[in-house]
Amino acid sequence: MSKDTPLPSAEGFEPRIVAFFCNWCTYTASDLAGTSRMQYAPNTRVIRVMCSGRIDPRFVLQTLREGADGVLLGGCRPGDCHYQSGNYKCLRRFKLLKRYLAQMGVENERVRLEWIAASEGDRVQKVTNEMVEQIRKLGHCRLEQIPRPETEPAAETHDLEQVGAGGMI
Amino acid sequence: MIMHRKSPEDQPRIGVYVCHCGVNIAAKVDVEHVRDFAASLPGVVVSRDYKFACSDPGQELIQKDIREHDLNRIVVASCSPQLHERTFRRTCADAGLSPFFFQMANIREHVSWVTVDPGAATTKARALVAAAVRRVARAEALALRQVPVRPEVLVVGGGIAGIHSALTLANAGKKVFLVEREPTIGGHMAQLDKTFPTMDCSACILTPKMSDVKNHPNITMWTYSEVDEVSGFTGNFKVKVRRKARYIKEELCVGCGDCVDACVMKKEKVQVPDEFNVGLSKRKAVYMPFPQATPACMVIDPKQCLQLMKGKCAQTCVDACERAAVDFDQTDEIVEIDVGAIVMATGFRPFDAKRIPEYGYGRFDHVYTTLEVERLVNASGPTGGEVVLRDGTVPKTVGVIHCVGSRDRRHNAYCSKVCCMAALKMAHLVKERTGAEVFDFYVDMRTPSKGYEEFYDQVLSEGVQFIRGRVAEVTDWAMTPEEEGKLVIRVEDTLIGVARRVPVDMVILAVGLEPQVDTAEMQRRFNISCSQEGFFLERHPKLAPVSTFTDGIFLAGACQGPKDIPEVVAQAGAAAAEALALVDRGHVDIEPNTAWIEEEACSGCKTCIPLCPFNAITRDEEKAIAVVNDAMCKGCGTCVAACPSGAAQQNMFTDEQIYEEIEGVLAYV
Amino acid sequence: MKYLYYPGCSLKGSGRSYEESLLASFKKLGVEMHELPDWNCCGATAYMAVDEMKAFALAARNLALAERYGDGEPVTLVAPCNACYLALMKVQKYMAEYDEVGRTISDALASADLSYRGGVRVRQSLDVLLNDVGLDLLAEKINHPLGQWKVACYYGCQAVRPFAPFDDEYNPMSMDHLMRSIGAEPVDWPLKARCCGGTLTGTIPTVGLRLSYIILREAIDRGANVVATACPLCQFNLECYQSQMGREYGEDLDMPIVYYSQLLGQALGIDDRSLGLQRHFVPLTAAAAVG
Amino acid sequence: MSKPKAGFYWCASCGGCEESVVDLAEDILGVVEAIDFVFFPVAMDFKREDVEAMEDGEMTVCFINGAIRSSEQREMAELLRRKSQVLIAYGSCSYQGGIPGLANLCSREEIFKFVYHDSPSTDNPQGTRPQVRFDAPEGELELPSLDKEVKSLDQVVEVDYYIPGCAPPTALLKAAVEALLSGDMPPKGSVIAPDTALCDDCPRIDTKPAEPLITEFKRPWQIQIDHEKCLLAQGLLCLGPATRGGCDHACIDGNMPCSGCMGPVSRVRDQGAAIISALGSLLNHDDPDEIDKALDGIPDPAGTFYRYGIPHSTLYARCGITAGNGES
Amino acid sequence: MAQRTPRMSNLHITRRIKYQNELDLGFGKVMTSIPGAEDLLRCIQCGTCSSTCPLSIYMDHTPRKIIAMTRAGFKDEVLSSATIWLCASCYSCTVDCPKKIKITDVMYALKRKAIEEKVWPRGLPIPVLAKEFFASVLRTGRANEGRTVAKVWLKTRPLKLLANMGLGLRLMARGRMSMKSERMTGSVDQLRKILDSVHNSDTGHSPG
Ligand SMILES: Cc1cc2nc3c(=O)[nH]c(=O)nc-3n(C[C@H](O)[C@H](O)[C@H](O)COP(=O)(O)OP(=O)(O)OC[C@H]3O[C@@H](n4cnc5c(N)ncnc54)[C@H](O)[C@@H]3O)c2cc1C
Ligand SMILES: Cc1cc2nc3c(=O)[nH]c(=O)nc-3n(C[C@H](O)[C@H](O)[C@H](O)COP(=O)(O)OP(=O)(O)OC[C@H]3O[C@@H](n4cnc5c(N)ncnc54)[C@H](O)[C@@H]3O)c2cc1C
Ligand code: SF4
Ligand code: SF4
Ligand code: SF4
Ligand code: SF4
Ligand code: SF4
Ligand code: SF4
Ligand code: SF4
Ligand code: SF4
Repeated sequence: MSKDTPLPSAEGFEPRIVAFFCNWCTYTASDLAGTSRMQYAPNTRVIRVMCSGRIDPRFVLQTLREGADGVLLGGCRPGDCHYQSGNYKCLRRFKLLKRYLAQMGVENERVRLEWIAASEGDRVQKVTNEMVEQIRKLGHCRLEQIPRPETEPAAETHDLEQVGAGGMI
Repeated sequence: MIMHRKSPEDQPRIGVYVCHCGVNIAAKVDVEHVRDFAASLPGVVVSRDYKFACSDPGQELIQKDIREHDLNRIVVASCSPQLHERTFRRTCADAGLSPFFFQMANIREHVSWVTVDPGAATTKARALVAAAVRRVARAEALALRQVPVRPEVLVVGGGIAGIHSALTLANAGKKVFLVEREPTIGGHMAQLDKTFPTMDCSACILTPKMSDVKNHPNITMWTYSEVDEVSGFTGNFKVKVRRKARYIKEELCVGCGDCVDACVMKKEKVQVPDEFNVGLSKRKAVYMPFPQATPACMVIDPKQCLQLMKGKCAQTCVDACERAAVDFDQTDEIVEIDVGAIVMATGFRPFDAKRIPEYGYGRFDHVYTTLEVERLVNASGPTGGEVVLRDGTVPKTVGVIHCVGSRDRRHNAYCSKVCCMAALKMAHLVKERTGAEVFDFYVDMRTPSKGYEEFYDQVLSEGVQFIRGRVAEVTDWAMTPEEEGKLVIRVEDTLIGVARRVPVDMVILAVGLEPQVDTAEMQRRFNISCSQEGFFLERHPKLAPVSTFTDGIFLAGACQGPKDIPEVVAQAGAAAAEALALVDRGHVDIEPNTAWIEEEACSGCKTCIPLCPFNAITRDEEKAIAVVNDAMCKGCGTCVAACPSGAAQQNMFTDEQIYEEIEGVLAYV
Repeated sequence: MKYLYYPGCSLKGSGRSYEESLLASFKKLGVEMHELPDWNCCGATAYMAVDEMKAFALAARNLALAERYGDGEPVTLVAPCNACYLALMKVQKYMAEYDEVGRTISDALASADLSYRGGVRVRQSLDVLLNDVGLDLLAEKINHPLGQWKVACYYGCQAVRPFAPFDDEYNPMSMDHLMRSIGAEPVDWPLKARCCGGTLTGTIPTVGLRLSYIILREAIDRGANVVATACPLCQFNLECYQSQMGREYGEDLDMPIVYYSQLLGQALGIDDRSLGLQRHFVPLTAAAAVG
Repeated sequence: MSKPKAGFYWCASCGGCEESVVDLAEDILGVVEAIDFVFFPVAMDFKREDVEAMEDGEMTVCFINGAIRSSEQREMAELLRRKSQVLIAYGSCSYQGGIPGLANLCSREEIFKFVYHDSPSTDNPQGTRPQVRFDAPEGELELPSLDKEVKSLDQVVEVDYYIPGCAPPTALLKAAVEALLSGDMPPKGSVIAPDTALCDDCPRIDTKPAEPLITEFKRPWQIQIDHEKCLLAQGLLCLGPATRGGCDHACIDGNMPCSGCMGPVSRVRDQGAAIISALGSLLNHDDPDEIDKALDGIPDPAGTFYRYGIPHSTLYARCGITAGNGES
Repeated sequence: MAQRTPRMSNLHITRRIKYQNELDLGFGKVMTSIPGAEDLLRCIQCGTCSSTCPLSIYMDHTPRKIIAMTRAGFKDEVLSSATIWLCASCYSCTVDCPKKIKITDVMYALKRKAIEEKVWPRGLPIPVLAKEFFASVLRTGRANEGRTVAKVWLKTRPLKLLANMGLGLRLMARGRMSMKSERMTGSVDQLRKILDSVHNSDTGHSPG
């Protein structure tokens, strides 16, 4: 267990993010980011699964429980799944999970699903940096502050089309 | 056979090898530190760093340790598993250890190459090593599955790449299916006039190969056909091919052309631009792309033929054909084939010069692309080999512009590799045919292959004027009387450092090479990847340049990236050899990362059954539980994640292994 | 249709007739234009050269005001002057793309209790006419088609470069379509978006004048009898220095340089005075008689 | 041979668990015959002092139902743990926090505020709140204090066995008592109930189609519920696939979907996540908007999927509470 | 111009060399930190910018050369070059550059650097114009073209002012120019605050 892991001090806080990437697209993309020497924040640790359909909500919860500050899920773009539709299954679970997480006070930015095609090394870079930046702002994931004031079960806004579009400002 | 064995009785004895990869890793990651850190992890018996783990001595070191220290688990922290997982698994297997007791930590692609700060890189590497060590402790002994491989090979695309691959395979005694979308094989090479650098006539070297394909007993050639669907996996692909209706019976047609003469579309204005001549001439509804087309068989264009569109035509073609080969009742036919390997040879598409409006293509009549001029200078082309402009005149001054659509971040950032040489070829040919003054506007001259620089040297000596500068604009805006009525090329002569305006009669745009329009669709259909610029992605640019990330599918020719004919042919040969190596062996080993269901734990809730994309899960009605057919399971793990009873499990990706990895990556401070 | 309108300094000064004719035409077309209250100078060209951040700040304040005006609703801010259009587009884009610009400008706005969150759509008036009002409606409202005009549509640089999403940066056509819809005949010419010299006419006149002259010359050579512009600076350069150009190049130049909106206004039956035509040096009417 | 001594105590509970003992009906006589109840505040007049007077480990077994939220409950749990050889968490509240555990979604202050001030039925003009100490004419009174959060029994003391259910099925109680008496107990930490999910013995399983069966979620009052057909297939949120069996499908027989009171099976770490995964996978929509629309039919996911187990859930367990020593 | 036969006497033979220590080698890199100039080092010297630029024919160094010189550290030559002041901000180069280098922004940045280092060509009214313009904006929130231009000429080339009087008067007569300033409807204080904030920020891209 990571219980012995000291929490980073508030200043100099470096988020710890665990990424679950599917083997075919997103993991390949992060390899491509590597072979293209795209530099990005060192805060993520990638766990490879064969398909985003393998990503069990329990992994996400366990990851947060073990002290991660963010979880990034990555799969093939809609229509590109190596196993046809694992990414859709992932998306549906994810949307439901996010509603629960919102109720538990886990900020929206902490758990993110991205479709990243094998050729999009630059998106691995962009998404990672963006997420690290966002979570740096949020600070450490302090679930120990539960119970929290009621949170509206925020509607999840992570749409297939919107993924990656990156809203303005 | 898969053994579902829980963790072995014996305690894990783990060996960890931290690779320097020369300086690729060691320059960023403190490998000694990671090595020492690994040594402190539970279960680790040996921990070493090594310069090149994948080298022979590196592998021998691991094997020696396995024997001497009785290691039963191996972790190599090095590059991506996509690259060397197989290498090290084999290392383990050769030392008598089940290859699945091996785990890789990716500290190169995911760490040293992407991290700025060495401290952070080392920390990240430690985390990944910790995770791998914890994960491997939970590894189980599994056996590879062996599946028989079908001996047939499918080649998709009948350009020079596909032709060469098909012939190589067929000559090795394998049955080949060659599927070509157009009515004839030949691809772009068939459209070329002469080929650099030797300037041999393209048709002369290509046509014999085309007829070899047609006549080879081992090759089934299907033109005017497309692959609709691919399923299965390496060694056992099932492919559905759509043979589009030609409306001509291929087995009867002898290509005599009587039907074409008879076709009612006599007037040019009802005819359509001829694809083969890049729109420089017109064709009727029934046509053959070019005289040497293979097969020498007509085709009727359903978007053009009056009978097919409106159901109303005198059908003069039918009457004209003595062999009664015209058949308006033909419909698309779907053929299913089984093949062991697939070679993709779908080629390229020339850059659409209209996308650079400042060059005036499509706006000014006398702006051409190199491909169009290939047809113009060709003796069997629309002008019988005369270089005459659209207004019938012979150009006296010609400008050739390089890098059209290439090396341009607004379009394609890459260099198209063949267009410098193609431009030089045009300069040479046009000068030779017309005696015109030729200006060649280049950015950098790229002539790096055998005989290419020599060709450049020759063109230089022929008196072509070379101006180093990328053209800003081709315009009809005249500043001087001499410019009136001409196309003016505005450019900076960068070697001299002044702006110039060069009036010419004809402009030739050396268009770049782009991925085929439907590459994304093909990528999906064949389940392979594309690189950033949209060409099919090879497994490794140097070490596996013809393999894809999908086992059993190989790449040949310009579909993988811009290249010229010598390179295309070399690659096509390589792809054929790889395919041959696969189908000739007769079987493939398949990773046993399949799912299985724990009988006692399954409640028979049926959640998993509809989720399997390959219908691998069925319900055993007697036991009222779900069962995975592991021959059909491809190991996506969707059912595993969804099972609300924890009854479905996946070999190599068990819940426990992933939980260990989660805890491992987080326990790094 | 309702828009927020940013006139910019020129449309209140040398370019008055642009404002007059544009607002009159829009009114006739049933489009409401509300002038952005309390707007300030956009900080265009000259200023960028001296202090870019301040130029950005000036432009951004207008966007902030517009966003606040919208009160949560999406706002479209119409900037008919090319320079203003570019300045507003540029700050919007750079705030989003460059952290440093975004941060500095946001802080500066915050110091005055303002903020800008990217909620304003900046558009050129040509874009609105073509794509919102639409040629169909125009065709309906035109009651005095202008058959006598052969128009050289002159867009200038900054309407189509480098940010404009509504037209081609090499061969823009929106004004050409507009002119055709009012019955005039646009001439096909290659210098539609070539630089008129901008402020160089004032600062380095030999060069500036020549640039303007080249444009005028080509328009004449291509058979135009009027030049329509979309930018007060272009209009000023081409018209007000015409006699100087004539002297310099020994030619009699007598080309009316008007705003496209003035021609549009005429076609909509608006009287010349309301379109500010009396403000021009080369009278439109005279040339028409000749043409 | 003297009869084994047993205790039965309630903490934060509704009384349903006691009812379940009464539900043993005539079997209760057998129990009473075999066991000597030495502490059973609901039924018999023993006092805390009586327990304190016992030797440590004097009771063979003690059943505790209800969750732990007050100082008194904690003290009693600790006391009873000392005095008994086998401690059994009885019922969902004791096992995983149960319905009282849902209070953990709000802060203590919010709860006070609502109960003593804001609730529509409250009439408390002085704004009085209960105090731990209170000076009454009779002298100083002391009340138990309310903990910051609700815990399951095993988050406070070590627990030997669990009997799940809200309330626990009598059959399980009977089986536990029999096992105790015969000395044939499963390994420590076990949940005394079958280890397959409810669908396993649900009478409706044959009517459950093997296809992505959910297009929208409905509440029971919104539809005319078919008595035969799988409830999930009717769009009702049946947690049966993720819930341990052993309840004899009582809710299903009552034409009500399973709400998950028996907790997850032993291999599942988190019941809520398991059902989120299963339901999410089976949702028959690919379009993000459609998915959202369907999910709007679950207004309170935390309360729905973790109705009986918030304190034991993976996420909540990071709140600094020990995870408990049980299976999950 | 007729070509004169060169004679030894009018052949200008000069020795030209640039020593490494005369360069500012980090100049190009420094410039890339300026928003818009980040891609400067990617230039492939293709010359598209120069050939599309309507002003390059007047420039002492073509835009391409300016990029090359900036990159190579020819800082003095670049900053004292007429080129940067001839750039009319037409953005042709920026949209045509195959490497997506925002040359116009680079030109702006170089102008600012030149002003900062006080090396702009003397007599060139541009910095004065900008200053006057700034003053006008600070006073009223808006620019008054007439006043600004008049003042600039007054300060730089009084004769020019006279020469252009006629034009000014004609414009005034047509209501296109006024010495009376347009003003913002609100107070300029808010605007001042904003500009002060930028002034005090540490962007390093404001010459201050
Ligand atoms: C103007 C020009 C001049 C050139 N001159 C020379 C030269 O002188 N010397 C030289 O060495 N190289 C030259 N080249 C390069 C040369 O043309 C290419 O290297 C070569 O043609 C590539 O061959 P290929 O088989 O990979 O692709 P292609 O020739 O493009 O063939 C691909 C084939 O696949 C078919 N196809 C595509 N998609 C599908 C599908 N989905 N299903 C079935 N079939 C499909 C296509 O119809 C086509 O027949 C020139 C290129 C150009 C543009
Ligand atoms: C300085 C330099 C840097 C380079 N960097 C790169 C790079 O970064 N990326 C890249 O892709 N390429 C690079 N290259 C090119 C690359 O090195 C070659 O493409 C590659 O090594 C060629 O491999 P080869 O097997 O054909 O020839 P070689 O590596 O030359 O191998 C030929 C072998 O044959 C043996 N041999 C020769 N004659 C006989 C004989 N008669 N009998 C038996 N054995 C014989 C030789 O001893 C030798 O071992 C670089 C080349 C140089 C010079
Ligand atoms: S390629 Fe991989 S294994 Fe080989 S040396 Fe490099 S990192 Fe090590
Ligand atoms: S279809 Fe008949 S007429 Fe036409 S080419 Fe074939 S054989 Fe000849
Ligand atoms: S090969 Fe030559 S013309 Fe083609 S992109 Fe490369 S440099 Fe340009
Ligand atoms: S792992 Fe994937 S392929 Fe295998 S049975 Fe499960 S769902 Fe089907
Ligand atoms: S989801 Fe799990 S419990 Fe349900 S049928 Fe499948 S394997 Fe059995
Ligand atoms: S989902 Fe519910 S109703 Fe359906 S079979 Fe399972 S337990 Fe029974
Ligand atoms: S156009 Fe761009 S790449 Fe070409 S010389 Fe100019 S700045 Fe360099
Ligand atoms: S922006 Fe400047 S440098 Fe670029 S083309 Fe225009 S005038 Fe020339």
